[in-house]
Amino acid sequence: MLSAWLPFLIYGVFALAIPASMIYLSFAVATRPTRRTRARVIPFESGVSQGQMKPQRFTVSFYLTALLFIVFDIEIVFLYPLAVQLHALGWFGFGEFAFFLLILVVAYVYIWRKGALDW
Amino acid sequence: MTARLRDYGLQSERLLWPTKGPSKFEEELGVEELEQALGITTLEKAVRWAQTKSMWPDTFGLACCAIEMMSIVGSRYDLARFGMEAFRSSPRQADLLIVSGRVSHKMAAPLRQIYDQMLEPKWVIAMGACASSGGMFNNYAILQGVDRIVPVDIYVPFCPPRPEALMEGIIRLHEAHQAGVPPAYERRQVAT
Amino acid sequence: MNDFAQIPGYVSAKDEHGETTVVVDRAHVREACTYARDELGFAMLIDVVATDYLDWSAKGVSGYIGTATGRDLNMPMTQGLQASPDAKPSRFSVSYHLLALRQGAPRLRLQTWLEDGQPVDSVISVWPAADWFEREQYDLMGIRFDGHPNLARLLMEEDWEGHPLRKDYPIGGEPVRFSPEE
Amino acid sequence: MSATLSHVGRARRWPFVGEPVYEGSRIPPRVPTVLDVPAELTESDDILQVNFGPNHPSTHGVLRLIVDLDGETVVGISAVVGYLHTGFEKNMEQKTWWKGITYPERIDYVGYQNNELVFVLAIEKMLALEVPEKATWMRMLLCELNRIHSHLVYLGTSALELGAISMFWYCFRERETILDLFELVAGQRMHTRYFQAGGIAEDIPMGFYPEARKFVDRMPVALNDYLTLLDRNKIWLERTQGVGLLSADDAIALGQTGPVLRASGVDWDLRRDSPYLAYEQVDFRVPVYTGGDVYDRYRVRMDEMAESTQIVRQCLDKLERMEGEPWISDDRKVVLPPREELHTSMESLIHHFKIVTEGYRVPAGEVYVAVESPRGESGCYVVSDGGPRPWRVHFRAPSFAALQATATCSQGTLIADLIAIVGSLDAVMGDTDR
Repeated sequence: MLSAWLPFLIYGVFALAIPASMIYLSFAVATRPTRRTRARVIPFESGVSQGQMKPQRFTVSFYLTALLFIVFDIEIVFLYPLAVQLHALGWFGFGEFAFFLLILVVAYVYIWRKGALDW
Repeated sequence: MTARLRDYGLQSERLLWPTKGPSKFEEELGVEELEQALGITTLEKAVRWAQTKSMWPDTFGLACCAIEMMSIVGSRYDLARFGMEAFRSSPRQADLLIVSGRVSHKMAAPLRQIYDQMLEPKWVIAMGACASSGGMFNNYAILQGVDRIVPVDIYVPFCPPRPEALMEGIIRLHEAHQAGVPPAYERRQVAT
Repeated sequence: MNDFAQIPGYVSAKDEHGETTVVVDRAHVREACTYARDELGFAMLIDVVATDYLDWSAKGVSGYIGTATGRDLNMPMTQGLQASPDAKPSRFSVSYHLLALRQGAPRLRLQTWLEDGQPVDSVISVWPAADWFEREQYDLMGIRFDGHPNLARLLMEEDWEGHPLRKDYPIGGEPVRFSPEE
Repeated sequence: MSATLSHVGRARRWPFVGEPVYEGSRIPPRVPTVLDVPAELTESDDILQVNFGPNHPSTHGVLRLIVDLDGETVVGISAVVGYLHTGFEKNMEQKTWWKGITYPERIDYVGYQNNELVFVLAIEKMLALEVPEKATWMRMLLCELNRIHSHLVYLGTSALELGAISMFWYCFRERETILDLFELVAGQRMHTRYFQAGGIAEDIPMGFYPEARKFVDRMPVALNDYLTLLDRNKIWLERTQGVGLLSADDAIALGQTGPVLRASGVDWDLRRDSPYLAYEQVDFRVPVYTGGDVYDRYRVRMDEMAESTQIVRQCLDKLERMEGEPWISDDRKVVLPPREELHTSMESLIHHFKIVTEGYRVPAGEVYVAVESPRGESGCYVVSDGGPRPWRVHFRAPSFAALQATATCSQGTLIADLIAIVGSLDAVMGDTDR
């Protein structure tokens, strides 16, 4: 059982080690400022920032675009297992894949014609 | 035994001018202070090497020197050879502030705020006569030298400095940092 | 070229170095500019300049006897005799440089004379370009333009006192040290 | 977008104005340079105020735009300038005429030869000094090279902002050859201080003509490279066409001059309409487009670069036939006598002494001279009291007028288009703040 999972384990170790080392180094090697640290906290507004920006409401069109992105992006998750097992599934798998894409294209054309994409 | 800075690997003078004696800023520093700075671990040296080889400048173009600073990124002078072609626009990601041009009093506050927002270790190059000393504008509007508000590491003369002159300043800065010379704000115990 | 006498508030006109300068009374600046734009066809306001003539002819100036057509070569320079330039009507002069987009690019300079503190009508309604020109002259020279919707400092900082380009405003900067002693 | 390259012929329609870009005027009613947020938007507090501040990569230099954003569209804008105010005019009042010639170059530090030319022409106009022909032609050549140099810097940086990063390296390659020519002639790449009141400071060095010939042959090929890179690039066309509209009447009302005016359909170029130097003896065409948007300003500047190359070629032909002619006027009251003459003649020594210590004197009077700089009409208003120092010097900055059009051009545009508009107005901050 272990041998089946060994590559995954090695991959996981590396996936943990590299970010951890970066985080550690950025603390160990960093030189901390001692004085005048107020400037670090306030946002960078090309030099003329007065202080913390008051919380702003964002218009709904940002939210709409974000949702559309998610809808069309998550389908990749379904394509990974298909890609791995495509030789086993053969033409049946390809048919399923085509049908799945067809639905998405219909959805895409619908929102395109509805005008949700242009700002 | 007064060891020359040259013995610690500062080669720029030797390459360009073999017969030249120790440069001014070796005396200005004195050997004891450097001795103490150099007695450091190799990790520190490795970090210094890494910091030197990827010192990203901040696009702080003010006046005519900014046009010459732009031409350094061009293909003929090519700052990429020193790992510096990524001109960062936000001070959070910049290590080196090249003040290129004349600093007016209205621009002094933003300049100081940008310098404060840069993360350590940070360096300042006063490029051109106007940034170093107010240049030919000795009047009400211009700050007579940017070192009145930020500690400056390297002053580059001329108006505007040729790209080679600015690169000489940059090479000097790299060598000084590699040899262990601390940045200006530590050397002069000024507010960071 | 029609003469400029019909310009409302016309005071005098002079032709020097090939340029016509029409001096206009301070109170009629806006009518003069509207007339210049509509009747005389000066469609573009190129520039608004204020000049400070404080103690203009106080100290004599030894120099060429400048004639209207420029230097007179065979008239020797004044050997030490201080020739003081002709006196000016009052301290400040505001000149409006106008340009007509026509054949030969005719140009005109409408000039008004005013003392310190006297306002001038803003010509923003005639040419929108005057907005920043007038704000700059207010900021640097202290000329108040009535009717300007947003007359504030443009080039200097908001809390800057004094108007730098006036003759009584010191040049500022620092004395230059040529040797490290003092 | 109908393109007309109006010839220098006598038959001319004044001033040719194409079909208007939009009806009426889009200049903000209250203050021409400030776009106010419409009333109904101010209550709904999702207006985000953003500082395109002094240290921003896309504002060429230290311009600060306070932008009110509703989502991505720009609903309010007001420009704050003055971050590079250097007090040129105050400093020049303290300097003699001779020393003052080196200041104007630093005003518009991208089109520096034209600025220096405008101050020198003002001095010569007051002195009624005639300049030898060789100097006039050499000045024209250097100013045209400087126009190409300035348009290359415009093209490199504004294309860089819109994502065409490789344009920067292409344009700066040609720019380096121009700066080599300046260095060959005057010893320094920028701010050459090569013009003197009365002509040019030094004679033209030996190797200049072949080098300039090489550049003039190389430039059309380089221009072709830029066109193939940009002209059919869908992203570039999408980002620039129909963006930042400015109609002819608004451009004239806002005092626009130069490429911004010619892109809005007004056929006006000082080099042809009130010729100075020797522009009437040179054959060139003035590009006029009627689209009034960022794309047409780009096309005006591209055609101007081609025309300037032709002018440089004609200047070279003329100059090569003028070997050995005087390059500076011999009026000893203004121009320094040559060195060897000092050893022999007493008068030259006195003239030399007077000019060097006290500076030459300019007769009393006031003068306004205008020149077609790469950004538009760059003028110089000089008042002299007859003494060795100017009484008042004022420079009319084309970038100062160009920035007044930001409020008019950026109505209802997206924030990404704002970067293209500010780039297309090609405002140099030193010129704006003086």
